[in-house]
Parts: sequence; structure tokens; C-alpha cells
Amino acid sequence: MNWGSPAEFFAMGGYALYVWGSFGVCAVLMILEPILVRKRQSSILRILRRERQAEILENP
Amino acid sequence: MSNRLISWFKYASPQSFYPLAGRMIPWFWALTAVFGVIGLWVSFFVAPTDFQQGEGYRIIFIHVPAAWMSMFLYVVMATWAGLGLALNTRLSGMMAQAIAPTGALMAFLSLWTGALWGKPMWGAWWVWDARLTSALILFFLYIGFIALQAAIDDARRADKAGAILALVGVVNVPIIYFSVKWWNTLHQGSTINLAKAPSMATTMLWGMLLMALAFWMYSIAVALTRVRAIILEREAHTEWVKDLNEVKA
Amino acid sequence: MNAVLAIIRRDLLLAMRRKSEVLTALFFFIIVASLFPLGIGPESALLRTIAPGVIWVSALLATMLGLARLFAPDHADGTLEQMVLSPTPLGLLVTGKIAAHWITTGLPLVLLAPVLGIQFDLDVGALGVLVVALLLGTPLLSLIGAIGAALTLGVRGGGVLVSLLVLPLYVPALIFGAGAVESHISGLGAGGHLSLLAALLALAVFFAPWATTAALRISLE
Amino acid sequence: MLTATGLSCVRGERRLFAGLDLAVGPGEWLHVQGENGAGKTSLLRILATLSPPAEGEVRWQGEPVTVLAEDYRRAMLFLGHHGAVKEELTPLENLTLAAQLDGTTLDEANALSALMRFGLRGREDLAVRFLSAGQKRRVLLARLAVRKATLWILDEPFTALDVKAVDMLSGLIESHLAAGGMAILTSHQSMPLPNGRILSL
Repeated sequence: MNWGSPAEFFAMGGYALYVWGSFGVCAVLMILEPILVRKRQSSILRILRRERQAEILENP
Repeated sequence: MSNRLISWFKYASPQSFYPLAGRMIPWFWALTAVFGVIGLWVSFFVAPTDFQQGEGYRIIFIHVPAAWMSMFLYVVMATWAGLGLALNTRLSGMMAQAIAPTGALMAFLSLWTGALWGKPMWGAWWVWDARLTSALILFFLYIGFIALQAAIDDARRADKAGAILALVGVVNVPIIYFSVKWWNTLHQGSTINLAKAPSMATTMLWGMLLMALAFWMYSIAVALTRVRAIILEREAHTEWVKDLNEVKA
Repeated sequence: MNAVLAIIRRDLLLAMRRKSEVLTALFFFIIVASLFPLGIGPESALLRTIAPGVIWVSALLATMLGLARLFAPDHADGTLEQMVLSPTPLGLLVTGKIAAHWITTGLPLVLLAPVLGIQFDLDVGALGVLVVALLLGTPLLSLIGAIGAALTLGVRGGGVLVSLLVLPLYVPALIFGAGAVESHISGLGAGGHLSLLAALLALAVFFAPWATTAALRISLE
Repeated sequence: MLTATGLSCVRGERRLFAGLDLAVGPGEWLHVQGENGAGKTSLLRILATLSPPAEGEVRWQGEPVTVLAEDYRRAMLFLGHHGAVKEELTPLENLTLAAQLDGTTLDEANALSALMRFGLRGREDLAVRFLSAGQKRRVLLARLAVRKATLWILDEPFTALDVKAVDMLSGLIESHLAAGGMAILTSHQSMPLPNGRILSL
């Protein structure tokens, strides 16, 4: 174990800005990307469902 | 032989790949989580402090995997694109298109983390190191690929044009890398040399490998999710899409 | 072979009838290169250092300017269809068109470069190396550029897009081309750079027409 | 003999036609009819090997055209919507350069006589951009006359032609057919040519 306390862990031996800047941006982007892709998927699904609804309404 | 070929081609059709991808995605997310958690634990709690670079070196646990993935994904993308061009399978082009944004993200992450590493280590956010420079050009190549595909309305044509660009790019990547490296050694001499990093402890290597695995699984999961969306967008007019349970619900 | 000469002759004839386009690219080259001293300052030691890079970057940009016109007019008036359907292999015709493009945009740059070099206070030896490097490098720019021009043919915003696709691929040409002059100035000799530039040119002569042909066929489908 | 079997064409998300068969023999011509967007031009481009069919195959003299490649292109002449005429060049230059691109040579006397036949006398040295639309089409007709091809694939050849030019073109096609040639044409209006078979899309 490298760290005596949580504070020491977050300080990263004085490199906090650089280490957490890297890991933070990495984490944010890697959470954001799947969310955006899921949104793309659900928006096309919504369009498809609406089209289906319209077809059902047209020819009951 | 012919049987195997047929079953392979069966999964190469968007219709049968769509549900298959849907079943695979949760597994790849699970693998991402497993490798990610172990990898992060190794990188922060097991790997010792570096005697030269202090705690700042821990950035390599994401920097190196991101750089690896950005190069690897470009090759994978070009392979899919080339397959699509040679065999005229529809899925290949969709796979190439699905991989590109994730590859661009990896290239961006390698640049970003490289800059954040460079500042404390070299005293500058950006140095024209051979690796950083070629990573930047790789990022440009991804952007060009994405922009070309976005600019062409006809999906099949976009696939083929993108495939040629990806293949030209894949021939050029090593040339660009060596030219930049040569340029770099000629201009900078020995002020900065990444290759002469202090010999790495085994635990550090393990951390890096685990994180690379996590990034890899993440890329597969995201690319599969994206390819599902692309399949739906492109095949919206077909009967099988209209008969999907997700659409009926 | 006759067909290749015919297409070179045709494109040169067309360029003669549309002189303003060729001249625009040339003046663009001169103006861009002349702007750098104004932005950086007149100190001749500094100008000598940046001269190869500035002249090469200007050459890249000037070549880019002509790329949009490489296949677009032929595409618009149906000549490209006839080229694809000609009994002569398309690869040969494309090579001819690229050669004509180089003669109208690349070669004038080579001839003008020494004049610009004098503006930047380069000595005679460096000017010679600059000319040789451009002589090897500008065909390379035309060859790689043709791939981009063919890929963006008939595409929305193709003119801007082509720069995004092609400029990253120009990096090796820029590095070796400008590097040749720099290493000559610093006394290292330009031989290595020039032979690498020649190797790249040989590779591009082999591959670029093929990729361009494939891209053109796709754009006509 | 040109034969096509089971051709289908997909444009974007739409299937324009499927399972299309056709055959054209020496001395025959085929009139491709259909509404706008029915796929007339797409069919002609497939027959001319400009775009590959989604399914099916085109054969020339019994061999697939993809195998024949250059031999087929030598025997075939395609005229699309665009005239393939360079506006900056004179009619004479257009004719001779087009022949050279095809790998043949056309001497000036032949080129001049072809231009004269289509009423372009005195226009040989004027850039095409100064000619009227009808005269531009006549440059194209002159090109048809000098190019030696067995199979003509012409997309809307009668548009923008005046009455006299229509007569010239139909005469040209008739003599081409009489000499054992073949032709595939599209047209909105009825054709001023006898004995054509009709293919409706």
C-alpha cells in the first residue's frame, strides 16, 4: 500500500492536477461516449416505433 | 469448409449480427468493469512510486493503453474497411464506421494525457516528440475519415470512399511515424527521449496491460453498441427491422 | 501511351484557355510566402532558418488550391464517364491527368521557389537543394492530392474536406522536403533526405493512381 | 449480342427494379421506357459497366462484361445526360482528343467532314461555349458518327435537338442498325425509329 491517508492519495505526491486531470477526463469521456451512443440508438428506435404506429393507424 | 464459410457469412449479414451484438455487449461491459477495477487498483495501490517521476508517472496507466488502442483501432478499422471493399459485405463498412469515433477518442485521450504528463516531466504541455506528433497526425486521420463519411449521403458510397481513405492511411501511418521520428532526432538531439524511460517494474507493466485490456473491451462494447444503431439507421426500411421486438414494443 | 499524351495535351490546352486559375495558384504561393517575414520580422538569420519550412508549407497550400479543379470539371461535363468507359485503362488516363496537374501547378512552383528563396536570404547552394527537393516533392503532392480530390468528388463541401484528408498525408513530404534544405544549410548534406523523398515518390507513383482510380469509380457509381 | 439476366438495382434504400432480363441482337434496338425515377438511367449505367448491378449479370457475345473489360468498352459507346464535350475546346479539338483518349486516331479531314455533316461548318474553330445548346448536341452526334462501336447506349439522345437534328440522328441510328449494329435508347417521347422492341420499367 502506497498511501497513508486518503488525503495523501488525492494529493498524488504533488502531481494531483496532472494525474486527476488525466484520469478524470478519461473517465468523463468514457462515460459520455456510451451514453451518446445509447441516445443515438434510442432515437432511431423511437423513429422506427413511430413509423410502425403510423402504419398501424393507416391500415388497421 | 463450405459449411463454415456459410455460417461465417450468415453472421456477416446485418440482420443476424444485430441480435448477436446485442447479446455480446453486456459481456464486454462486464469484462471492461473487471479489468478496469483490477487495473485501477494495480495502478494506484500496487504499483510503487517511481523513484524519478514520483506519482506523476501513474498517468502512463491510461496514456499508454490509449495510445496503443488508437493505433490498434485504426488498423482494425482499415481491415474492416478493406474487407468491405474486397468482399462487398455490408456489415464491414458499418463496423469501420462504428470504430472510427472510438478510435478518435483514444487518439484524443493519448494526446490529452500526453500533454498532462509532459508538463510536470518536461516542463511543457506540448513537445514535438515523435510519438506525440504522430499521435496528433493519427488523430487528424481519424477526423478526416469521419468527416468524409459524414459528407457522403449514400451509405454504400460512404463506406467505399472511407475504405480507400483508411487503406491509404494505413499505408501512410508507418511512413508518417518514421518521418516524424527522423525529423525529431535531427532537430532535438537528445533533450527528450521517451524510449529511454527507466526500466519498468513488473507491477507497472501488469497495471498497464490490465488497463489496456479494459480499454480494449470498452472499445468493443462501444463499437458494438454503435454498430447496432448504424444497422437500424441504414436498414430502417427493411421488414426484419420492422419486426424487431424493440420496435414492436 | 498515346492516350496518356493526349490527355496531358488536352489538360494543358484547357489550362491555357483558363490561365487565370493557374496564375491564381502561383500568386497565392508567392503572397503566402511573402507574408511570413511581415509576421515574423526582417531579421535575416531567423528568416534563413524558417525559409525551407515556409516555402514548403506555401507550396502545399498552393497545390491544395488546384486540387478541387483536378477532376470536378470532367465530372460535371461527363468527360470522366467517357474516361472510365474508354478502352484505355483508367489508371493510365488518371496518371496523365496527374502529370498535367503537376505541370500546371507543381512545376511553376519549382521555378518560382528560387525567387522566394532570395527573399529569405538563402545562398546559391541552398537554392539548388530547394529546387531539387521541390522537383521531387511536388509530383508527390499532386499524386497524393489526386486521391483526396477523387474521394471528395461530388461531395458536399468537397473543397474544404479535401484539405482535411490530404494535409496529414503531406507530412512526410513536408518533413523530408524542408529537411533537405535545412540539413544542407547546417552542413549535414541533403542526400539522405532527397533519396527518401525519391523513394516516397516511387511508392506514390505506384500506389496513388490505383487508389485514385478506385475512388473515381466509386464516385461515378 | 448483349444479354442481361436477373438484373436488379438498388439506389439508396429503394429497389428500382429486380429480375430484369433483356437481349439485343445485331440490327436490333431496344427502347427503354419508364416514368421519371423508374431506373432508366440506372439500367443504362449498369449495361455500360459504370455501376455494378446489385444482382444479375451482363454478357457481351456470351462472355461476362466484367471479364471482357476493355474489349467490351471498345465495342460499346455510351452517351449520358452530360455531353462529355469540353466547353473551352473547339468542336474539332473535342472530336480529335476524344478519339485519342479512346486509343484511336482521327485525322483532321475525317473530323471536319463529320462536323460538316451535322451542319457545324464554320464553327470548327469556335470554342464550344459560344455554341447554342442545339449545336452542342450536334458536336456529340458527330462524335457518334466517327466512333466505331457495335453497341450504342444512348440516354435521352433526342432531347435539345431541333427537327432537322432529330432526323439526322435517327438516320444515323438506322444506318448503324442496318450495318449490324445494336442500340439501346431511353426517351420520354415516342421514337422516330421503326422496329424497336420496348422494355418498360
